[in-house]
Amino acid sequence: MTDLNEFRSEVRAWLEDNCPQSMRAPVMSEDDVCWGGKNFTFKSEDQKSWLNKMAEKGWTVPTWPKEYGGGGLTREEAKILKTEMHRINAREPLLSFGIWMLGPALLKFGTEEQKLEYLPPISRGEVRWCQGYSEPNSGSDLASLATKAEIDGDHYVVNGQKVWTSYADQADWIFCLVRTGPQEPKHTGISFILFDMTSEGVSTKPIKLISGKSPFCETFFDDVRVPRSQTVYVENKGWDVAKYLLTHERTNIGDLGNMVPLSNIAKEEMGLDQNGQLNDLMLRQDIASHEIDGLSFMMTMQRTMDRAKAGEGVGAFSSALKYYGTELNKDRHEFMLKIKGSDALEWEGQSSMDGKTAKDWLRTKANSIEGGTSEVMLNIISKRLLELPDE
Amino acid sequence: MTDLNEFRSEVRAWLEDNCPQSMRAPVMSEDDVCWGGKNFTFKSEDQKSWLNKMAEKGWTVPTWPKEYGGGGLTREEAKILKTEMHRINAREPLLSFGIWMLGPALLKFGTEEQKLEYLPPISRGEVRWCQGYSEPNSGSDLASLATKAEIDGDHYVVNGQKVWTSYADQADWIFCLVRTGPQEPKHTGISFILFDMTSEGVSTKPIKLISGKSPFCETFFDDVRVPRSQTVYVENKGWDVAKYLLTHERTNIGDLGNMVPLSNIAKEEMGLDQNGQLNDLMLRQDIASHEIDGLSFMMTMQRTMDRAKAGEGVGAFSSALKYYGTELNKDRHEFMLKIKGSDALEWEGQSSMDGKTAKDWLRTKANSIEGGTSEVMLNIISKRLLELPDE
Amino acid sequence: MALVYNEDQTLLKESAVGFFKERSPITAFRSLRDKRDETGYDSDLWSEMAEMGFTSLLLSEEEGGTGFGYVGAGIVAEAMATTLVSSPFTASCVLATEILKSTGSAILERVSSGEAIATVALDETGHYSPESVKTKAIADGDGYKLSGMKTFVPEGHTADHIIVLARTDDDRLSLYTVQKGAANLITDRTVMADSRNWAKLTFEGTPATLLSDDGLEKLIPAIDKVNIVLAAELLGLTQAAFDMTTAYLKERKQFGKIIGTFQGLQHRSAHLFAEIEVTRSIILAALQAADASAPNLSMLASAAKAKACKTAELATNEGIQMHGGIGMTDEYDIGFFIKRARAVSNLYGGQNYHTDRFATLSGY
Amino acid sequence: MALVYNEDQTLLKESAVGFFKERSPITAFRSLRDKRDETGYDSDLWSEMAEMGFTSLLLSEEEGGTGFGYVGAGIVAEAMATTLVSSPFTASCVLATEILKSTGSAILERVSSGEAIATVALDETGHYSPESVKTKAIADGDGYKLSGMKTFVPEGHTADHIIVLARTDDDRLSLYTVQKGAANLITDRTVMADSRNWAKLTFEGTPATLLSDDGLEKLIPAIDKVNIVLAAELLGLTQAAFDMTTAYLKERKQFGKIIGTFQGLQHRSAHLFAEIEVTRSIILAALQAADASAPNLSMLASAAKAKACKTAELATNEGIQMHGGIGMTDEYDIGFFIKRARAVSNLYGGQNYHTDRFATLSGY
Repeated sequence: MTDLNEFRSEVRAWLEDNCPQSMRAPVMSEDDVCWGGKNFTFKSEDQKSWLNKMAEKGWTVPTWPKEYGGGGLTREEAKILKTEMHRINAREPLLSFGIWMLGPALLKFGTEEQKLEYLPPISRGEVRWCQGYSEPNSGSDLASLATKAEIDGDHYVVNGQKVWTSYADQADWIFCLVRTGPQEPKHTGISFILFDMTSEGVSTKPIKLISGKSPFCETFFDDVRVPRSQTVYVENKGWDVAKYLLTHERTNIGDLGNMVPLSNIAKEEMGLDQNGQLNDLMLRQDIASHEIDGLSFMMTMQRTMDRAKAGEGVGAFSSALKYYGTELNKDRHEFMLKIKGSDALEWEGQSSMDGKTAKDWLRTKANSIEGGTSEVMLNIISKRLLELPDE
Repeated sequence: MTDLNEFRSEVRAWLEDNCPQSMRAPVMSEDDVCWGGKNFTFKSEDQKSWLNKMAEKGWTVPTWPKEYGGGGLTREEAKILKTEMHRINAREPLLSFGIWMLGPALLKFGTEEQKLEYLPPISRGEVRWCQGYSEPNSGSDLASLATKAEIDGDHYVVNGQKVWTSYADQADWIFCLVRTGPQEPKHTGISFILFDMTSEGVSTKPIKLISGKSPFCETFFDDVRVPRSQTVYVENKGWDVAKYLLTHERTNIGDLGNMVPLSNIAKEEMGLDQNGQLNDLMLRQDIASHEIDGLSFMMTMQRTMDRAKAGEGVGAFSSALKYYGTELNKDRHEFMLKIKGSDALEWEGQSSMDGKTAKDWLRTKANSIEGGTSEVMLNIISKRLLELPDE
Repeated sequence: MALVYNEDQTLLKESAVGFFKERSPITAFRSLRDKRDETGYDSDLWSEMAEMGFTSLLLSEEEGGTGFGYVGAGIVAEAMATTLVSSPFTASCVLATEILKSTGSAILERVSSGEAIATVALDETGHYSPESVKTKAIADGDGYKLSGMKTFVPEGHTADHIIVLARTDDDRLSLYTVQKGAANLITDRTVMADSRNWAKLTFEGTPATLLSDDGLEKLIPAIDKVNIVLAAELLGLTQAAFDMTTAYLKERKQFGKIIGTFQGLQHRSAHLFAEIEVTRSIILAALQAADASAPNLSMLASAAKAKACKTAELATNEGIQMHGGIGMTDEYDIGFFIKRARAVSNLYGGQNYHTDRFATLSGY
Repeated sequence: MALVYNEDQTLLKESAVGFFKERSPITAFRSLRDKRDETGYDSDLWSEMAEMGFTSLLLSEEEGGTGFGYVGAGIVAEAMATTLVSSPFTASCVLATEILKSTGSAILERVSSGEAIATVALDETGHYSPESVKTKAIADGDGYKLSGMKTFVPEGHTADHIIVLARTDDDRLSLYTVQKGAANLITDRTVMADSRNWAKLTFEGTPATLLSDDGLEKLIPAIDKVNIVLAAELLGLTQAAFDMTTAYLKERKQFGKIIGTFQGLQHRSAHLFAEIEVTRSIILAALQAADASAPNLSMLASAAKAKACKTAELATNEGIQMHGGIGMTDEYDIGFFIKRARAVSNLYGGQNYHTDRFATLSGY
């Protein structure tokens, strides 16, 4: 405990010295986020130096081993770092699919060479990764994917199409599920491979969303040559890696993070009546009910982490978290619309920050689709946790 | 129009002369209902004379033809009779499964002899009928019924068991679905037969419900001999009759009737605050939302009748009415519980009329089970109205 | 009155549905949006609508209209919504027309012929609340001068005549008319999520004419009636989103099966079907009540609008979710429906506002 | 504190669950009901519960208790609910104990040893509202005389000591104790839907002793804490009803299939599972807050109770519906759960009461 207290003091002092003032403010728009990679333009010098200083300590990926660019911190230490960063509103120095997804996969399934080659550039924000999973005809039914990687000596030749590839047009490398084996049974015959997005035959096309934004692409592979050594884990066993990552992702997506309470926004926008109650009593009840659900969900995230610490596996329970958390978040944004009324629907112009409320609201509609739809989550709960029979 | 106005005056005058004062008050408990039949004991002389007077006019079944004991009224006339009865709070003189179910089936499918034999005693409340549909292993899946009627010359020999037979222990006769043909395909091979509950081999056993009441029985048939002439419609085609009746029943069950608005009860029980709003603002919102749904549903019943009058078939739409109406009614009783608080949970004693609120509430839980569960209704809507594909 | 369309109404429905499907399919709206059309509607289409008699539904034949009344207006609004037609119909030919009729204004004729467009400027914040209006009207010679700010004004930047709710010196609410391009009138077209036409209007001593000084007495019945037409518009959006989604369920395959075979989606669709049908009934009842100026009109209007908002929210949310990823793309039409539904819901009070009002009007 | 049970708590849970399953399965409750048992609980079982240390969970080991605190009380309440155990546990060993502790009453020892039973008489109408209490306390020599009426008093007809909230001459709220069988005390056992023990008490100048005169200051924190234990009881009912229903889904056949294969039921079950798990979390957090007398205890208590009521309502309604006809029969146990869940929900404020209170405590 004393060690941890000491650690806390060190962290606090280091942050005080090294976190630029401009990085001690909530992220206001997507532009404020640092994604790293060769195509990334830093928004400010502070953003750049903050990344570099944190990367030097290994604190962009605090729990990764030091030899792979991590901080080598224990869970407890990492939690302290997180708390201390929250305390001063410090921004995350770097977000990336490399950190959330590829990293954990490589740490569990990669060879020593792969770890040494790919992880440090992720931790330093030098290489940005994207994820090649979904295809036009395999959304929820991921395992039906059809992108082919045919063996040609010590290379694959990849042909096919992915969709919903987040920021594929910005990414340097891709981790990708491809079919190297037979179509049936669907789950075998899939491999998890890595390759450079600048390889010959790779092209991307942004997808415009209902929010007006284009965070996703369609990605096309036309005879792309990939060394077979860039396979993670065993050829034709990529589904094991993907499954592990999906579970991992669901636990993350469920996290609502540190959000401003809805009731605070409502109070600010609508004011209180003479009884000190929100000026729309119907909304008051709905918001209170929602906030109770939100608090219950936060406690569930906490409980899940505490159970994990106590050695209990999370497993399919992550599907319940993903389901509940994303549905809650959609509700939250419906309430935001009701709180702000017609102002919420502005799409352009300064007063609405170019339609932030409306666009954020529309964005949340994908929460319960991406990373496994709510329906798929309910199927998983039903089969794996409740053990209800298949037909 | 003038004829209808004249008819209205006649009805009003006749009711004024013939409806006993004690029959001009809302039904307070199940005991106040007249079910007729050989086992029925009239609660009062007024109840008896009211039945007899109405039966004499044929107004227990106003739209049935006069030769079968009906009033021979047109739809418009029947509506006027109903309105005029409502106006003075006149009770229904007679309720029965004979009126709701067997009657319509015989009118559509019966032979002239069957109509003349069975309908008049129903209209006069002399014979009480019960319905033998469900079996222990065929609840929602009615067509899987197993009660056998084997042919022995011009008789059937019936063996098997029914459940959820309403008031079987009070009924004189039963209309019953039995298997006279092959088990597969399930829907053929079923016949709709009529027989006397005093026949040798018939026995009943009441089922005690969670509300403490026993309106239903298990009914057992042990070598019961039934003349084959007591088959309605064609042997092995009883499913057509049953289907027709189920649709008919669903339209009826959906009817919420003339109920006291929930908000009136809430006002009376909870009072209004200084703003003239219900003393529980959360309940106020929920009740308002519920009453809007209720009003919308009432208008839908009205629209359905008007469509039927305009010659549009109701068909599978009755499943939507049954679904929505029963779910609404369950909600209504959950609100009743919330309005009355712990008082609502009393089970015995005068102040609660022996637990009327609680028992009525529990009774409603069966609304969405009997006559086709809500799930079966949703299946029907999905297949027949939306034409969503089967697997 | 029977809750079904009579023969004339059935014919109107058929002709409206056919007309808009032919003349203004969803692609027409998409194109208006993509070219960022300044007026936000197709004036040729508007002329044709006038020829069809859609601009004078609320006027009797003696008054030179087509005499279809509110049931007719509901039929047209619902049909327009189905293909996302963008036009000044509701603003000009329902709400403004009702007010101009009740005040006996001379503008009425040109508005009902479709030659001129009128609108009403009410809201000053994101929430409908006519009682809280702060815009000031000060007498100035024969006329008045207005100062204040209005937001969420439909067709506010294209309307020829703007009916403005403002407060007099002695704190009474009155209605005034302002002409397009009047002095000291600042018009900001607002681009909103639904890509239709809304404007913020700023009055800085704008000349205006008094239309009616009896406070909200003319306004509230007119708002009740337009809210029922908006409910019909929501119903059109709802039904179209539902039909589009049901069609998708019959076509999309996942896990080797048509997704419409999954009972989870079937039951949600069937529930939604039932909600849509009960919503349709209360709206028809309310439209008939509007034509009859029934005593319980306000209650029915609030019930219809509240129910229509709720069902539209459910239907459009389910629409996106059941479409999965493709529903999130701009290329696909379902997104237009969720956006327009929220805008229409917000106009003149949404679900909460009208549920609360329903309770108040019911005495609790 | 970590939101998991520590080793001692895990052991307590195992022993409680095992004990009640063995000693008091659902058949025991059914038999108490069927013979219309006058006390409504099994006094042998109660003695054994005392031996197990369940009656003194809230007392530290120094105070002669087992020191398991509120987390322990929640564990026992949840376990009892699973098999519908009927006992004075919550009334006597949670709420009354908390009040007796905070007032330093001498009765405490006999209550925590299970020898005496205490309860609290609060409600006077069907709705919890301590501020509105009308029962009068008039000084009378050394003591007081009470007059008024209390309803929905748990174990009110069997308790040895009744703690009564009443109003003094000068309109302050105070707590008094009344002994069983006191003069001018009329006790009516009320048979309620859940077949447990409730009573109406009428005081017609009943002698009483002052317990605490600081109004609601002692009472409200105690009510907050008991509400969290009631939430745990609701969770036990919810989980048991859910487990029973899930088991039924795996066994019942219709249309030639196990009904648990129908996706419509699967999705509803899965949703309910998620609701139950988040309910479990807020309750555990609130129980820990009760042990810590955390500053946000009231807010957490209201959140936990509101959420537990809502989830229990959903779970018991789904339980009946998914059982179909058989769920409606008295012979089947699922009906007991829906009845008891509503009674527990009503005690000391249900979902609406606590959602409202949560909002108020959160400053909106």
